[in-house]
Amino acid sequence: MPVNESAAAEAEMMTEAEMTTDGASGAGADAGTGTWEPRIVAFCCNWCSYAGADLAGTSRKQYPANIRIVRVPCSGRINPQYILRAFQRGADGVMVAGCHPGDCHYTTGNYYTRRRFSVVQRFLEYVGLHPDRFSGHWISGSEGEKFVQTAREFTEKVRSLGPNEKMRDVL
Amino acid sequence: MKRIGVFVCHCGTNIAATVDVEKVAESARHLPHVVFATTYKFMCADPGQKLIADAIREHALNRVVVAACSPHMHERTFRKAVERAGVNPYLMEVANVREQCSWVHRDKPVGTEKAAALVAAAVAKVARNVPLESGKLPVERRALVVGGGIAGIQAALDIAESGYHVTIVEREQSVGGRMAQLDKTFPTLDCSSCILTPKMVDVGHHPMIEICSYSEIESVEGYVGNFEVTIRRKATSVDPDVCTGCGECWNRCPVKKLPSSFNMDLGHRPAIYVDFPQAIPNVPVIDRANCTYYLRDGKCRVCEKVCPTKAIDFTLEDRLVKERFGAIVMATGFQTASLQQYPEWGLGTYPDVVTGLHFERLVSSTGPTEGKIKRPSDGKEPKSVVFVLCAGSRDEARGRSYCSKACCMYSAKQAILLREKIPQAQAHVFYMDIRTAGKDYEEFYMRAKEEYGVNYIRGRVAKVYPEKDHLVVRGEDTLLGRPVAVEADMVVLAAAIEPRADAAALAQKVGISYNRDHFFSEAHPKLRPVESNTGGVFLAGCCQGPKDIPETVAQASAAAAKVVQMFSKDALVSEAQLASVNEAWCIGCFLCQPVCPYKAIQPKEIEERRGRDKIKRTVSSVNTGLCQGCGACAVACPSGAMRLNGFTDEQILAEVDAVCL
Amino acid sequence: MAEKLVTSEGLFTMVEKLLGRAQVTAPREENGIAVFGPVNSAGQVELDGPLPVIPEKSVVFPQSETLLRMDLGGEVPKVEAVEPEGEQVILGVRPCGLQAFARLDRVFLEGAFVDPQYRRRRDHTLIIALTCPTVKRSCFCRAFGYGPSDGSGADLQLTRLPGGSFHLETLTERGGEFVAEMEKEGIAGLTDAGAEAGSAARAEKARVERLAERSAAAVSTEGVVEGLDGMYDDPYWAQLAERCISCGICTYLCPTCHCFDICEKARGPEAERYRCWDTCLFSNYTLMAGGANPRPTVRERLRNRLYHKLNFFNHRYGEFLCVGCGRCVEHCPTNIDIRKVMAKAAARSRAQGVSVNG
Amino acid sequence: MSEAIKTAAPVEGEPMPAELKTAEIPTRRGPAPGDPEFLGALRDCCRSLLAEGHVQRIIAYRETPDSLRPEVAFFASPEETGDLVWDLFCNTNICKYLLDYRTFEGRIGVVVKGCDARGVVQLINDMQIPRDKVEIIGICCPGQIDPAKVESAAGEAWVSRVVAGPDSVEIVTEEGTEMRVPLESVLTDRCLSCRKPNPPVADVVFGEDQKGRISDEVFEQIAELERMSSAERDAFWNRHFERCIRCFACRNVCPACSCTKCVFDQQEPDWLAGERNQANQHFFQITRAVHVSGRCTGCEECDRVCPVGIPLRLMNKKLWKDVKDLFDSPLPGTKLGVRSPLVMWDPKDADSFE
Repeated sequence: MPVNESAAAEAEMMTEAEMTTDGASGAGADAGTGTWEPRIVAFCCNWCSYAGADLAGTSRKQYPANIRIVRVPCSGRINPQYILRAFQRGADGVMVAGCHPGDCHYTTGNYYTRRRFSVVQRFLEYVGLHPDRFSGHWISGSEGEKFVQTAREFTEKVRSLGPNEKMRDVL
Repeated sequence: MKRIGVFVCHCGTNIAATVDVEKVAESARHLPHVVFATTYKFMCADPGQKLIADAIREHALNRVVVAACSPHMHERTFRKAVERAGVNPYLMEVANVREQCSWVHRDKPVGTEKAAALVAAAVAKVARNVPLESGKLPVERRALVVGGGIAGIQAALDIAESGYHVTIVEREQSVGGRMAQLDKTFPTLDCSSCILTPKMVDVGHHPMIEICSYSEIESVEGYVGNFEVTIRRKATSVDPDVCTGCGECWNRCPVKKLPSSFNMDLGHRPAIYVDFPQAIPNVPVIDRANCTYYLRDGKCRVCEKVCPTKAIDFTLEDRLVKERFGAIVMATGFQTASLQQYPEWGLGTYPDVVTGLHFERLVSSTGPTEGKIKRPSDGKEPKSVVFVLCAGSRDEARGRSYCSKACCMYSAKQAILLREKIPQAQAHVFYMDIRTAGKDYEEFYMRAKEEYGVNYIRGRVAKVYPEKDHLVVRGEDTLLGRPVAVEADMVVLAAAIEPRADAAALAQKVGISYNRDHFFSEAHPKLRPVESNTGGVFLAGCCQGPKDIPETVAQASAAAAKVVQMFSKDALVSEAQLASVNEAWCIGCFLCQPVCPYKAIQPKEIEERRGRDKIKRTVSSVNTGLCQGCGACAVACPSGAMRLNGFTDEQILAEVDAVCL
Repeated sequence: MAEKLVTSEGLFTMVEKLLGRAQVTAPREENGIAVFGPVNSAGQVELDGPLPVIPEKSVVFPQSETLLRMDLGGEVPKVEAVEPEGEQVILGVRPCGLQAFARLDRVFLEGAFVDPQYRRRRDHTLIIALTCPTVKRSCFCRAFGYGPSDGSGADLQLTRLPGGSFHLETLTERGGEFVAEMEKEGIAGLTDAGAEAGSAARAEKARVERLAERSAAAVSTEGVVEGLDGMYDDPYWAQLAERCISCGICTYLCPTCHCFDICEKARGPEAERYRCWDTCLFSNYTLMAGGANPRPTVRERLRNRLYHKLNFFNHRYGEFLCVGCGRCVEHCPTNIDIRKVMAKAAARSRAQGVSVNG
Repeated sequence: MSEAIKTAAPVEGEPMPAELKTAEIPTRRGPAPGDPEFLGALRDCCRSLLAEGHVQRIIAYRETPDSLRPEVAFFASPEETGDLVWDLFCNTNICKYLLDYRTFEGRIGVVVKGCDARGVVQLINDMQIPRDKVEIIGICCPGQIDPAKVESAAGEAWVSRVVAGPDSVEIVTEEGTEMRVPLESVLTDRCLSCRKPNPPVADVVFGEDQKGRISDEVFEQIAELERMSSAERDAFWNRHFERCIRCFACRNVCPACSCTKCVFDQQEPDWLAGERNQANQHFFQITRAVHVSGRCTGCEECDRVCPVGIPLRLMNKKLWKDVKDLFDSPLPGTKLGVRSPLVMWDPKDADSFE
């Protein structure tokens, strides 16, 4: 049985003082303030982008709490219908993130992602979704900072657009 | 009945400082199917894992969510923990409330709310999880090595030394490959055959190694651990069990002047031949296309008559041998580019324009000139030799963008050998850049320049043309910024290293991918450099990309280690989160097939009830030995008949719904 | 009852007035297609167009409507019924639409269970009919014993007169109240119809009835029910089904098809129950948990629809559920024609009659 | 019929992925529609195909009393072909019926226009039916007439028959009156911008290649939509999607929709809810269009059958335009052996990600 006390204890020793102080304060959606906060769903591939988000965490970089990550094995697993579903259920913005082209853990998955979303992204705009509400990013496991920057910029863009009504199907 | 338990970890204060863990647990208690929720200081520690196991028993939990650090940290830990308590390991999900929450959001109410949402998403997902089982694949503990060059020899020896049987399939009469053709090796100037021959003898005598020379791969079926390979054993006309390799036949064969491919066609061989004197196996083959017996209806028969052991059998035919292997090492090596796209250099037009490999044979004591450097046109000793680097390499416009990597060094070596053998000869090297990344390489290059006075000219060669009894090499010296013309008795082109002409066809047979230059693709450029995309197929040597001998040997040993690692297990455990087909929904459009990087999707005929009739139709099926669980197929499938277990549409949608609430 | 004359502008003003106090549904044109749908301004109303593709039924039986709201988050689940709200006016209902309302009334309002949603909508809907301005070849109302000028079932009936004005006939008390209200508002262009207008209206009605007469010879209901009684296992259905693509056009455009599905949508602890149109042509219609389907192929599904229109309903209610509007005839992508089915059934009935008598 | 249009022998070939056939057998020609010999030759061709056992079924059209609406018919024997018809009212794309013959033992002949033939090829490329199981009887199509346009031109009079000339048509009413209108005024919308009226693949072809009508109207409309603001586009599509009654006719006629269990019919996962609201209409419309992108043959049958006039072609053609511009692939259904560009990739593909 693995004994993980030491790893856990080590983690505990990182005190709040070590946390970086830069970054926007993560105001959550409706966090008791009554003000509107955008809801953002980010589909991240397990090997690169999710790891990039993890790195942002281990480096204690702050980004808005509006981002909620859904983990998928590969960006090639992201069905465009998931994007539609997120908007239906109330997302104000949706992000898709995968390994940089050429770096896919499964070699070629993100090449299909790139093709598929080149088409889908244009089409979503065409049917009247605001272009700033959907975006795709290549974020590697070492790009914690890029994840943070992307999260911040995307959240601010979506915030400036206000709540999404297109396709929204909430009670 | 789904009974979900939620376990929220404090991670000391790592989570608890910015997330109100009690509140997260409390909110989880109101989620559908959740019957138990608690918090603990360190869930990953032994007491934490025990707490989970106890709760599973006490509350009859059949699904578990652990809200803790990233699944990359402890997903495996918690899967094992629930498995020990009798719950299928895939009925556990991790909510990443540390990396994605407590460490990145300082505001406690905000972090707490998001943590609760992430837990809700994990609960929604785990409610749709189904138990998954890892498949166990038996392993045939025999390895196939394709190619008997130094890469194949090294891999075979390493595997065989670990106690596993190896078959080497070599296309030519003998193993040895390119290295056998070389004279000396850089940067030590060791004699190539002196260091190679003992290894050839080792493979030839090793009880665990079988050499199928003069043979090729016909087809490969099956998957990791269980390949079924058909080998074409070309008819040699010589019974290897009887032949002693005495040499009577090839010495007496009346057809003597056939071009010797081992000598790059610079020398000759008879119709019954061995590639070179140290050939392993030392059993000749008859070149039927040029043998009088086959050309003139059974005439000649000299070899048959002179053979003391009656080993000649003209009636032998190609045999297809089917064998089972658990792993395959691809070590098919390289050829040098024909440079047809570069008519201005005159390779093939002017006999004294040769490639580096030709030069190796001309400088080798086993070569057609017995080591005396003579130019091919008239056998004169060259007094000036121009070496042209990047001949066909690093030229995107003409189809090859890559660097052939070994040329800088072997050209320096050849220039040194020239200067050693013909001290009065001049050596000029046209180059774009000199790349000497390797131990003692830069020093070697400096020796060529300083000690041996090799003249390095930075610039491309524009044209080679004959003038009187010599050649003129025209180019530009880009350092001096002026055109140069050099008179040369010989021009040696460091022709680009490229995969064997039939590499792509072979890759298709074996089921591995290759890049646009037809080099075989490694599974990951950094972390899995000797594995192919296809489980159980490994790569060694220049078939994967240009490299020199030490690198090739290192890669071959690495590939061997991977094979041995595989063979050391009782059975291979396949991933549990793999694709599977809902056959009722699959319409057999096979849009899933091209997107699979592992060639794991194959057609399968099924029988189905249609009213009172039984019909047959073709659907997709997933080979779990090959599938790696990326899920590309599931998205390519328009109807969702292809599902990725562990990340099904239902599971992902449930998560999406939950995080959007 | 009262007869009025209203100019186009007068009708426009009336619609504008109505918009403030009720949901108005009327024929509109969208991308070259006439549909019944809600209008926001009187300018959208298009009374001269062809028979609208989307039928009138959506006013009393919407494509989807919420039935219940639920909150399951608390200790005790909260459930409340949702009632349709407000007043509705449907303008430009064709006689076939009126006939369809009458059929739907029997389904939703007769018997032990009265559908509350339908009841509420029906009670709060004012129906202003329109004499068909023309009769298409696909129309076969005459086969069902009424014609393109038959306003029965409406509160009011408009007839377009050659000069462009409308003849407005009050048919019910409620219609009368509406007219009175409008008069009180002082609608310019709304006057009592003189004898001349009355006779012009009668002439117009006679004209369209004559147009409808053309179909009477081709389509008849004679023997249809009886013929179908003996045709249930006829190979004809398989032949017809071979062509059917199993879409929902005929049922969703049908003014009397009224099947619905009851679904729920949940968002966390809150949820709604709603019903929405469904069609027997879809493979999911009779699909049961576990995968069994008593109507496994298009043959059974198409047959069910045609029997429902031409036989089953007659056995239960004594009348056809088809009203001869011709929408399914006109819009079927593969030209399946219910009139040919009727002819086939009638021929079968005649053949049976001969054999019985002979 | 003349020797010239006898069918070639069935092509050998195995319909499995790696071996998709790309070579095409040479085709034979017959007279063109409009030629007095045409219908006789077509019937002869179909009759002999059945009689000689080259095919066991022919999918084509049959005359009905309503001359504007011939019906799809399935001919199993040579005797039945007497009322087989092909005229300018054969609007229905019959290629989709091939799916009903997936397990049929025997060969099927299909009488197809250019647009229908692309559908047949797409079904072959999507491995729904092997090439050698289909006898493609192609017709170089001069354009099809919209019965609704004819009826509207005739006003209150009922149309008895329509005689088509090269540039105009004569409409004869039941009362016997005649009127002549330009052909273009009664052609279907899709035919007015049809660039590919000839079957790209066929075993027998009737008529010489037609030029088609080079109209950029659809692409101009798309460009206009692209120039609009996001809010304007939103309003545009909301207005159209609102009318969708979810009859699924667009899907059911589509040669690129060959799933037996469509995502819209699945309960688990619950992709599409029954509720008719904009969210669900959008999900349906967008998903349908995206699913067929890269495989949509541009036949516009969906647009034709939509009873509520949703301009589906403005979606399909937009997707096609982008796919073509981005990945430089041929129009689906114009070449055998071509798979969707969305299951392929190129290292130099355009990248819309950041």
